[in-house]
Amino acid sequence: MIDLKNSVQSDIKTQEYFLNMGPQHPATHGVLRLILKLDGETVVGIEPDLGFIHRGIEKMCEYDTYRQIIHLTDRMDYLSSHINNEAVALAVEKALEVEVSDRIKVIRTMMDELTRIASHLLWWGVMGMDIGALTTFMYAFRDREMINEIMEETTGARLTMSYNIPGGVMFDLHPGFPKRVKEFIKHMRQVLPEYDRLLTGNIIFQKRMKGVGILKKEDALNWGATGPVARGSGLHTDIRKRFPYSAYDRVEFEEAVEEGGDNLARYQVRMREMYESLDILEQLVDNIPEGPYQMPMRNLIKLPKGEFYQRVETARGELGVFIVSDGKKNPYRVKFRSPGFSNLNALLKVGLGWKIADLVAIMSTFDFVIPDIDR
Amino acid sequence: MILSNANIFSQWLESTSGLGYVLVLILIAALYLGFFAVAGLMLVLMERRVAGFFQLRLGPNRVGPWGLFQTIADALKLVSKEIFIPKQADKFLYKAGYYIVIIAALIGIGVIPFSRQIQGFDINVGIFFITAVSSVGVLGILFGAWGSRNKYSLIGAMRSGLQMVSYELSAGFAVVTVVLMAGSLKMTEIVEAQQSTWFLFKGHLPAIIAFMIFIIAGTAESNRVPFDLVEGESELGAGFHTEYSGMGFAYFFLAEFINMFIIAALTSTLFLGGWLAPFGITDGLPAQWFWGMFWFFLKTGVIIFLLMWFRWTFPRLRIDQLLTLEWKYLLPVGLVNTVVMALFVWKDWLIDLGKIFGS
Amino acid sequence: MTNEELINYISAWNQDAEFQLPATGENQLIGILEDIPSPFLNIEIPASHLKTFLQRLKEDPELDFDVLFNMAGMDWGKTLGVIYFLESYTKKHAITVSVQSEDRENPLLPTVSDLWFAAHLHECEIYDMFGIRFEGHNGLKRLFLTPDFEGFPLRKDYEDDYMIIRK
Amino acid sequence: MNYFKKIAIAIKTLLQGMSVTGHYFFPNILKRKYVITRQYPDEPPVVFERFKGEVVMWHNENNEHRCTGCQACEIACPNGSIEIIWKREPDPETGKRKKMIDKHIYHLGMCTSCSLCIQACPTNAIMWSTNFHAATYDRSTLTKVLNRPGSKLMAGVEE
Repeated sequence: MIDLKNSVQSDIKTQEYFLNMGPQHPATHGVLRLILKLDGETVVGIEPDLGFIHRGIEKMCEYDTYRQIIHLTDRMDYLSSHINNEAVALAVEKALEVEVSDRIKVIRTMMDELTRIASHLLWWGVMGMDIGALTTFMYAFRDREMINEIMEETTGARLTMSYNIPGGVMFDLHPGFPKRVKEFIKHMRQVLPEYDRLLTGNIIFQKRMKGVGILKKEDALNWGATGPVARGSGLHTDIRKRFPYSAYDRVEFEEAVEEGGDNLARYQVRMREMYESLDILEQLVDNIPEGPYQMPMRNLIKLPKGEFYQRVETARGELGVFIVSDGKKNPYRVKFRSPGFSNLNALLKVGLGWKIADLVAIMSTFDFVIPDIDR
Repeated sequence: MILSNANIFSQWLESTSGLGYVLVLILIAALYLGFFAVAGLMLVLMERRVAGFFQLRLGPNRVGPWGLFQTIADALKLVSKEIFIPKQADKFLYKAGYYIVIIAALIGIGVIPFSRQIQGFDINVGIFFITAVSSVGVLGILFGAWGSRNKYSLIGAMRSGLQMVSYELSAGFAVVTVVLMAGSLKMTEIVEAQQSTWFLFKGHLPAIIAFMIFIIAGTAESNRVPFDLVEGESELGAGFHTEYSGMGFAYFFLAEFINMFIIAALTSTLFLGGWLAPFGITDGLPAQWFWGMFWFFLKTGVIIFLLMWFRWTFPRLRIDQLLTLEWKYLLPVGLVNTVVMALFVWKDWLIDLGKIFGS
Repeated sequence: MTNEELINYISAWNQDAEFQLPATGENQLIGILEDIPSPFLNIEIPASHLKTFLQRLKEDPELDFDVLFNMAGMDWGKTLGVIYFLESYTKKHAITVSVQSEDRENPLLPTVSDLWFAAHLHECEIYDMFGIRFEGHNGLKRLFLTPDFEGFPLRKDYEDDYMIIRK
Repeated sequence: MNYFKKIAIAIKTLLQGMSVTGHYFFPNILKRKYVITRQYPDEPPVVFERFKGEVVMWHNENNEHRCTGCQACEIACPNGSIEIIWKREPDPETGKRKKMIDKHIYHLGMCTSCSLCIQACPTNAIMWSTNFHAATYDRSTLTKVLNRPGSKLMAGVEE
């Protein structure tokens, strides 16, 4: 039998070429630049070029006091800014061995979950846009707006809230907070099935997602993936379960884990996480304990000599704050282990062998926020 | 036949001779050009408003009443913009690109009968002519993309080529299904054959399948979501027209919308009875040319709205899925469907309301 | 494993041939740093034995450190260093391994990106910010900064009069 | 048969998606029922009382403020957006020369709205205003002097 495929291919001379994806590209969601090596439309090499919005936050932290670090972390992963704030606040509290009141813990947890839903909503909208369904974006933003208003009412800002301070939160909850949250939960429970009908069930969407961008379990461990990306590969990496912080030890929720490892699994993990977050909110909204919203703390915080590490689960994965203190008012070294940076690492391998359109979808399910990568 | 004499353009032409004949030709051409611009702009506006309502927005509503002049303002802005050509571009191909696209779209409009009296030219291979001309447009896309020396453009154009070659087939088979019923390729005769029953209902099952295939293939041919891989803004930036600015871009944009109009107009002509009123409800009224156009544009508008509905709901296919859909689903179904239709026509299993109600 | 078990398990390796020191010097290569308060068990190892040690940490079935979840470059004043944060997904224990380079002028460490691919970008970042080169790294480059950027910003002696404002 | 089943499922899911968008479209085009657009200049935006617009200094009707010039806010600010220029002038009542603010300069362009200055202020002299019209054609207008000209310290704040 004639080997048709090879006989044809040997006659055609093909050449690999490079394509600059970004920094100005709609699918890179900011200023991520990937230099793609393409064979036709198939990606055979990915080389990242970062630093377009690198602000040197880690260096800036070395010149700031511990209170002043927090507002910088807002600007890392701006979609989970509250969780980033909390990571630093928790690290400082742990170092000083301050136990915060239950009220603070519950407030932080609720804000975390609202932030997580907001982030996942934005991701859902943009994910739809990345694969061509433009309407999802507006629907997601309609619902995200409700969270933004809850945030604005209590913290005074919609995105970069700087709500946490070491030893508590900046302001007390607004009296209208529980009511708005209840309204939001009710609304979300109505629209989430609608999202499924609009996008998840769609045959084109299923075809685009299923079996695309497979990240195997052991690879996810080795390549440094965390968060929904790792959970989509069947790993139980949720920091909220593994090392509970704030009020996560007193709420019941299920860790969303899918075994598929493909785009659809990562998508399902995030969709399920939204339901779980709603559950957590529902458990907490009715019993916010009374208590102080700020613990007494010295104005100028000095950490004892040593190394401190705090892990939290942001909407994109594990955020680690590593503080080395030499006993002065400024940290000696701060390292942020940002989820996006490690997930990008995994993308470099996952993206190989798929078409450009698939790479866009894979990047979408990895959910990058570029300031988080660049820091 | 009497029908050809009904065309007011040909009546006008016959009444003149010599230089006047040429002048009238130019006038008719100018009329079509004007229609082209207005229809294009209004379609863009419609798209934006419809998209707005789908997306819980209002769409443009500030310029003029209900935002009617928004796209005109946009067009004025685009005219006043600088046209810059990339340094490395092949200037001839770069410019030829949009002319070819727009001319192909314009010629296509020429044979579409807006009403019994209004049609640019009624040739006896009308439907065949449109199918032929509309595939010339892809040449413009290829020229423009190759000429602008951009890898994104080139990828887009190559996808466009693939898409066009594949979906022409399905569209062709859907057209053949209708032609079997009509027994003619002439546009006016196709419409007149639907006098008693529209082909969508006359051919019942095979006609409905043909209708669906034609809509899908038509969406693909006009490069709209879910088949907008040519532009694929989240993948390729703007695809084949990445490097175009000002009016160059506007031509591509307008041509895209005119192509959509042509697809919708063809659908309404082939399946929904073109200018014919449903059950002849406006047949006795004066100004038949107006009522013809009214019904025609109403039907076309509904189809256009359907296409917009697709666009604002569905995600985009991938290139290999696009080809799978065509070669594994649409084409076999279309082929079988044509044979079935031939059988139906031969055995006369069609539904003819005229015969049933015995008029 | 708990931290005590880890200490006992790992310090036993000091007796092994690969970690035995030449006659002079300190008594053992694998140092357990217990004086610095840290959430993890902190281990110090000289750069010459880093690769062997980490490989053993990863491949030992009892330890099974299969996740490198963080890497932090450090400027210790006289020397530059890297801290590896290791974790075992199955055994649920974590550890940090710190290593110091010989000098500031030409710091060179072996790469671990072949053991954990997670280190790939982290090592690029550390090279970018601290100037520590990693031997055997596939594609080491200035990740955030331009290739012709002078200096390594996260070093303590980096000076930039325009960008750094001291309060 | 599987072939046709696949087609049927595909069409069903597509129609499902269209029903969702259609469900929003038709009420929208008739009654603007689900339209969420706020037509900004015509409809005023919802401004929450805690909205962090810009830092202002509170003045009472006698043009008195509560700022003692202790510079706590200046130290607390992470970006140096607050500068306090102070002077020593004789107190009109006691005649002693004492420290008071000359200018409380605030750079809105550098402010990250972190609220640390307001937390740090011992006398609650500065606070957030809900002004969101921060856009300007000239960057220099973002540098503001918070204490009004001729204002002085309110009596009894320093105790």
